[in-house]
Amino acid sequence: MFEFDFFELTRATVTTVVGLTAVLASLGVILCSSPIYCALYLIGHMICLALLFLLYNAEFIAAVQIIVYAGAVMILFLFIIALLGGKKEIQEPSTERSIAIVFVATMLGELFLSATVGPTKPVEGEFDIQTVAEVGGSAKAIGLELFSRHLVSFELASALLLVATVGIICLSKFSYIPVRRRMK
Amino acid sequence: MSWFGNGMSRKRAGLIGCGSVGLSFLITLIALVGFLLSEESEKGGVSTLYNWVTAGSFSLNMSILVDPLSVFMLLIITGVGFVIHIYSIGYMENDPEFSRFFSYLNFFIFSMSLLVLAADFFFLIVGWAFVGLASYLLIGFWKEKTSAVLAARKAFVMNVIGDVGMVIAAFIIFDHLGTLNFLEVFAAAKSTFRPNDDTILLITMFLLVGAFAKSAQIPLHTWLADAMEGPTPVSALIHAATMVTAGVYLIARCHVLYELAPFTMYLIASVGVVTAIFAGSMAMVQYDIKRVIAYSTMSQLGFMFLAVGVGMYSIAMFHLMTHAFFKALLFLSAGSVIHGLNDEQDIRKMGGLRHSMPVTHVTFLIGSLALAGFPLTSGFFSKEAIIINSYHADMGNIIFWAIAVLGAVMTGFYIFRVYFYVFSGQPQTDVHAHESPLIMIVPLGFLAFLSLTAGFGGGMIDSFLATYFGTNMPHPDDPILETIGLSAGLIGIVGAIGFYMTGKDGLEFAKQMLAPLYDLLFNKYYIDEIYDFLIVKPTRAIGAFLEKRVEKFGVDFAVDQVGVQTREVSRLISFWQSGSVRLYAFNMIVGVVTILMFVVFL
Amino acid sequence: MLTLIIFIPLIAALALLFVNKDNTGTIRNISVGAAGLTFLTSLTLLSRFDSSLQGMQFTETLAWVPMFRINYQVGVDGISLWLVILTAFISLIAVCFSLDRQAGFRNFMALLLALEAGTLGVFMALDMILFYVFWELMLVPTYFLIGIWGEGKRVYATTKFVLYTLVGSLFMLLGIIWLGLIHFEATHEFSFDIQVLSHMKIDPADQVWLFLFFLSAFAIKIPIFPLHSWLPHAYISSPIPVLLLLTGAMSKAGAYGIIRFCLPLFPDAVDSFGLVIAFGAAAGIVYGAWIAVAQRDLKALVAYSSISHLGFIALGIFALNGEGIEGSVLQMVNHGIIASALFIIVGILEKRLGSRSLDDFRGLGKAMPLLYGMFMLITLAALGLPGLNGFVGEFLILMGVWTSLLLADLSAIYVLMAGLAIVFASIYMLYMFQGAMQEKNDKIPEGLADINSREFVLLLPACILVVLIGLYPKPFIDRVTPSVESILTLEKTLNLHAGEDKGGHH
Amino acid sequence: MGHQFVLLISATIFCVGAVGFLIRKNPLVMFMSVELMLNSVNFLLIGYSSFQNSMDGQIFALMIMTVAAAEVVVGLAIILTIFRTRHDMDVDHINTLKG
Repeated sequence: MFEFDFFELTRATVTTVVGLTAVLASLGVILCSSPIYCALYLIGHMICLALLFLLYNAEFIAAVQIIVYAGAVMILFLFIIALLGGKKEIQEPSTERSIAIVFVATMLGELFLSATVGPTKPVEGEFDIQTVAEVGGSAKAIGLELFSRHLVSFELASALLLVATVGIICLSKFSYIPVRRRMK
Repeated sequence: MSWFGNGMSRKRAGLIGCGSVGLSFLITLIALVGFLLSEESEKGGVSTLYNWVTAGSFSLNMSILVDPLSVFMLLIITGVGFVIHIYSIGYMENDPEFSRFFSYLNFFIFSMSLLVLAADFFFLIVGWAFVGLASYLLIGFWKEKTSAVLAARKAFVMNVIGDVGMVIAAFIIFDHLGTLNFLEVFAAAKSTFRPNDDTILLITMFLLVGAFAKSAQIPLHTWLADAMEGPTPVSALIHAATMVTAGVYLIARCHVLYELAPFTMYLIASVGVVTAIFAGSMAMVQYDIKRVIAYSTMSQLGFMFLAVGVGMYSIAMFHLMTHAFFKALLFLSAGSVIHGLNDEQDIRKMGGLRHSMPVTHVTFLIGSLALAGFPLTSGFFSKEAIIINSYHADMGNIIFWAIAVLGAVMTGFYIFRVYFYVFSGQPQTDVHAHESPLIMIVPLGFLAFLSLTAGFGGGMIDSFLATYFGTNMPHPDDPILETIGLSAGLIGIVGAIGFYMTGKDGLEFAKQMLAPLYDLLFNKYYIDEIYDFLIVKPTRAIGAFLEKRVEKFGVDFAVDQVGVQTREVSRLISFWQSGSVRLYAFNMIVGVVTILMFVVFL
Repeated sequence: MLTLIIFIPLIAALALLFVNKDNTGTIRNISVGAAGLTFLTSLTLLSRFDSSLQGMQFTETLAWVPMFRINYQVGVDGISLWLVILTAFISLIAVCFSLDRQAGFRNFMALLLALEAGTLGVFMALDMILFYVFWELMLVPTYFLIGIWGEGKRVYATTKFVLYTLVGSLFMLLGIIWLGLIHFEATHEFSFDIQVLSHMKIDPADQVWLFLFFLSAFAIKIPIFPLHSWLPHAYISSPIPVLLLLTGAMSKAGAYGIIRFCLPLFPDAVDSFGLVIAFGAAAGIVYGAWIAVAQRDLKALVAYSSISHLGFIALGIFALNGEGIEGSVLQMVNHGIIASALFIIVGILEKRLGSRSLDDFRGLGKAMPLLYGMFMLITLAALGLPGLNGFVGEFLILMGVWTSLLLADLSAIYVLMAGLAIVFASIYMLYMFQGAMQEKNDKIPEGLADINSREFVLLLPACILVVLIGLYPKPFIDRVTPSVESILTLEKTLNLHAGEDKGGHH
Repeated sequence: MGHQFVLLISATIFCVGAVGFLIRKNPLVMFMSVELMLNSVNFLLIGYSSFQNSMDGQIFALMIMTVAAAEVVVGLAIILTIFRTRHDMDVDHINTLKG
């Protein structure tokens, strides 16, 4: 009737704790006035998410999350902050902000409400639980998927990265001619 | 004819001009003889030239109608026209645009012939407008004279009003009878309309607008006096002898219709008689010799309208003819005077011309006598017939008669006033008056002869036209009225003699006594000013108003506002396009919230 | 042959673009040659036209978008025949008139020819989509012609003109597609062929909307009061050659559209709206004339008088009987001739004296006797003197209105309004003519020359036609009659309220 | 842990990101907020990929990361350029696109 599974309990506890930490870290991102702290909180948030990914059987994605996000992207952020100087932001309450928060809160409420609906789609994956547990999130499985069924999108993504590279070179290389505002 | 022809030599132009008219006069004479010889039943033929247009149910043939009435009119037109053409050669000899003058004049003769020969209302209207055009061209012949240009425009616009009236009358006729041909219309009208029907009243009224405009009856009379800006032969031909009588012709031609509308007849007679004394009274105080004669023309036309109004068509035509002769004579004589005095028209500056211009003096005297209705001249017969019949005809009454007699008195007075001013007394200017050349004298003599003798042809004309009008001229026997009518003209003459022969003292006295009345008459009852104030000014003002206000701030503004408001709305909407990233994101979130609302709650 | 007529100017316009723009000789030759050739070809139409047939003649069909059964389909009947010839004629005159233009000569000519092609296409197209294409093709060159070579507030004028007409024509496009769909629902086949569609029964409720859609395009183009406000601006701003086409040919496209589309396609709607639209037309007649009375600028005067005369055309159409419509068609031709001649005269005067204001003219007749005569003739025709062409059209139109059954309630009022406008016409036309040509003027510029031989030749055909049509309109009318009758029959047989007494006179 | 946990966590993080984007003025922090939102979606995808026994969610998350990386790089370059020309970091002052 009641089966006590220590592993499951531990897993659930860890998941809950890590999830809540991620939420707290995200709150830290938006509530700190100094961008450098924001970036640090974001890194923490990323790491928490990587842990969650691990817990949901996505080892490869978790690794990518750490390397790409917490590593490369956040380093970039920190570089920029260092470059531009992390000035503190003065926050003063205003009507617009309250309206924005009200709307986002409404959205949150709606999302929660929709979350109570539960799964609407039956499980129809091709792996059973065991195989997913074994190979599901591994680099091998991802690689198989990526280079067989999703080859085109993969190539497109690489093209996107290439374009982005070219784009930033253009942005930083050529001098900027200010556009004068059209006179009304 | 020579539309652009300035290159043509004078002699040739005159020759062609006169020759063609003379030729048509001869043809008319032949037609007349043919008529007189032919049997009763053959009179009145329609000959179709070509099918002019067919559109929908409307079909029209270009055809001419030859019957006693049109031959009669044609006779006057070509006859008087021929004489005046010859006269013009002399009168216009110094004008640089001699041939243009003759081309216009011939165009007029053509139009007038078209008018009287037309076999249906459509071509009547065409001819009607053509003579209006010819009149316009000839009034404005001296195109560098501002007053002539203005007068021409006035005449044309007035005539267009008449044309529009006639066109509308033609529409009504076509709508109800399905044809515009005179003979068919008249045949159908008797069976279609009852007397004083609304429709027949409308038709006759609208036709009347045309007739009044052309014949310068109240209230469309103001153009005729101004029309004297044209060369004198033109005044004689168009504005005395022929064109202005077209209104009388029209009513006589459509007498079948008018007999169905007694009310209109009454109106015609009333307007005619009022115009007669109205114009006569104005004529008494004017100083421009041609204007006096012009007002006299209006007055005489009033008499003719009176005659047709009381149903005496052949008398009207008779008076039309005698009037054509003596009025043309008067105008030509006046023209001769003007010519002799180097274009002087003010009678106060004339005087004593009896000696320097003997022939003109005699012809003018004859014309004046005929106009005043001196016994045994042509005017006597026709005018007496009108006056007597204005009481004795079925539709006449004593008021018509009384006013007509008053008009006759005025006639005698004003024409002899002019006569005395011009020919008696002492010369008032240094200009050495000289008699006109032979080519002008001969036509004068011819017309003088006709003015004296034409009156005896009354009976003949009556019987000639009777086939068309269906009735004969009655000869009521009423010695008392006849005597009064007879004496009326004489009283006028005597009055004039009294005032103008016996020194100017009485005249000045009368002038001062009647100063307000005199001013009123001298300013032509201020009709021009009233029209200017009531019609011309408001029209222009409204036109300007429409342009400046309605167009700019109404229609145009409305359309522009569509554009402007669109831009305003865009500007309003462009608040959302503020360039602020945050606002864009916010909008997105609002959108998401809304969509989620639907998803979650619906 | 019709294809030839449309495409000669179009190809010439394209060819001009490949000519060096300083090579004025070649440009002249090409443009005059193309316009002349088009005109000659259109004249051969006249000689080969069989006036006893009711339907379309010289038809040519070519599949264009087979999926929707849109065809390249052209043909003419009695109504469009005259308009085609008129357009070709006026284009030739416009091209000849602009020969000594300096700035942008080549492009000007190319656009002018393109405009000609568009206008000709409008009058010939039998497929609605094709009609629409030509309709817009007509608009584009005008935009540039006025916008670039115009004068005064040219950009304002051209923008207004294009936007205004574009709004109308977009509604028309909507209507065309809707019509195609109605046909599709009925037969499961698309068709945009006018001849097919005009035999189709359309629900009266739909008819109202479709009618209004089409009318918005046509009424703006004519224009019917109060949709006219683009006209004065556009006319005053546009250069004279463009103005010739604008007034001579393009303004007729609207009236032509009403006859060709609105009458046979939407008989019920025409019955219910005719009275109102005719009122707009009649009001426009008086309104335009009245404003013209107050004008001092010659171009503005003729422009407003055009509003008045075009009102006559619209009024005649909605009389909905033979006299009225035939009068309208004739009046289209008349107005094309008269108004273009008047504008040429205005152009000549402006070229000579550098002004268009009546205040600056006086007594020119003395220096320019030849122009004096022609100007007078045209003026008289414009004010509707009987015996000249203007009168014939106006007479027939008013006769039609007076006897019209559709307008029976108000026809007398409409005719009286028109009569008032005719009186006004005589006033403003004489103001113009006399003000410019007569009276005394001591300040005539030295060396003011009369019209030269080329200008004379440009005006001469107009003068001849004015007299010819005025004296003997039968040949013109006779070719129109069968086509008008067929349209009227269609209008009547399709009318769902056929119970009403449509026959005899009351 | 079940579906609802994943949904709630990711919804919360997403909304936190949204609020951050709306209320912060520093473009860098706004970017970070965008990252938050992207990550929340990634988490959702991964979680459901596990529930559904399917690899598609993970692949999709990988793609999002790629896009996010590209976007961050370009975005930061733009911010850098703007700062170089305007010496001002407040997004409210950047309204060149105003119509």
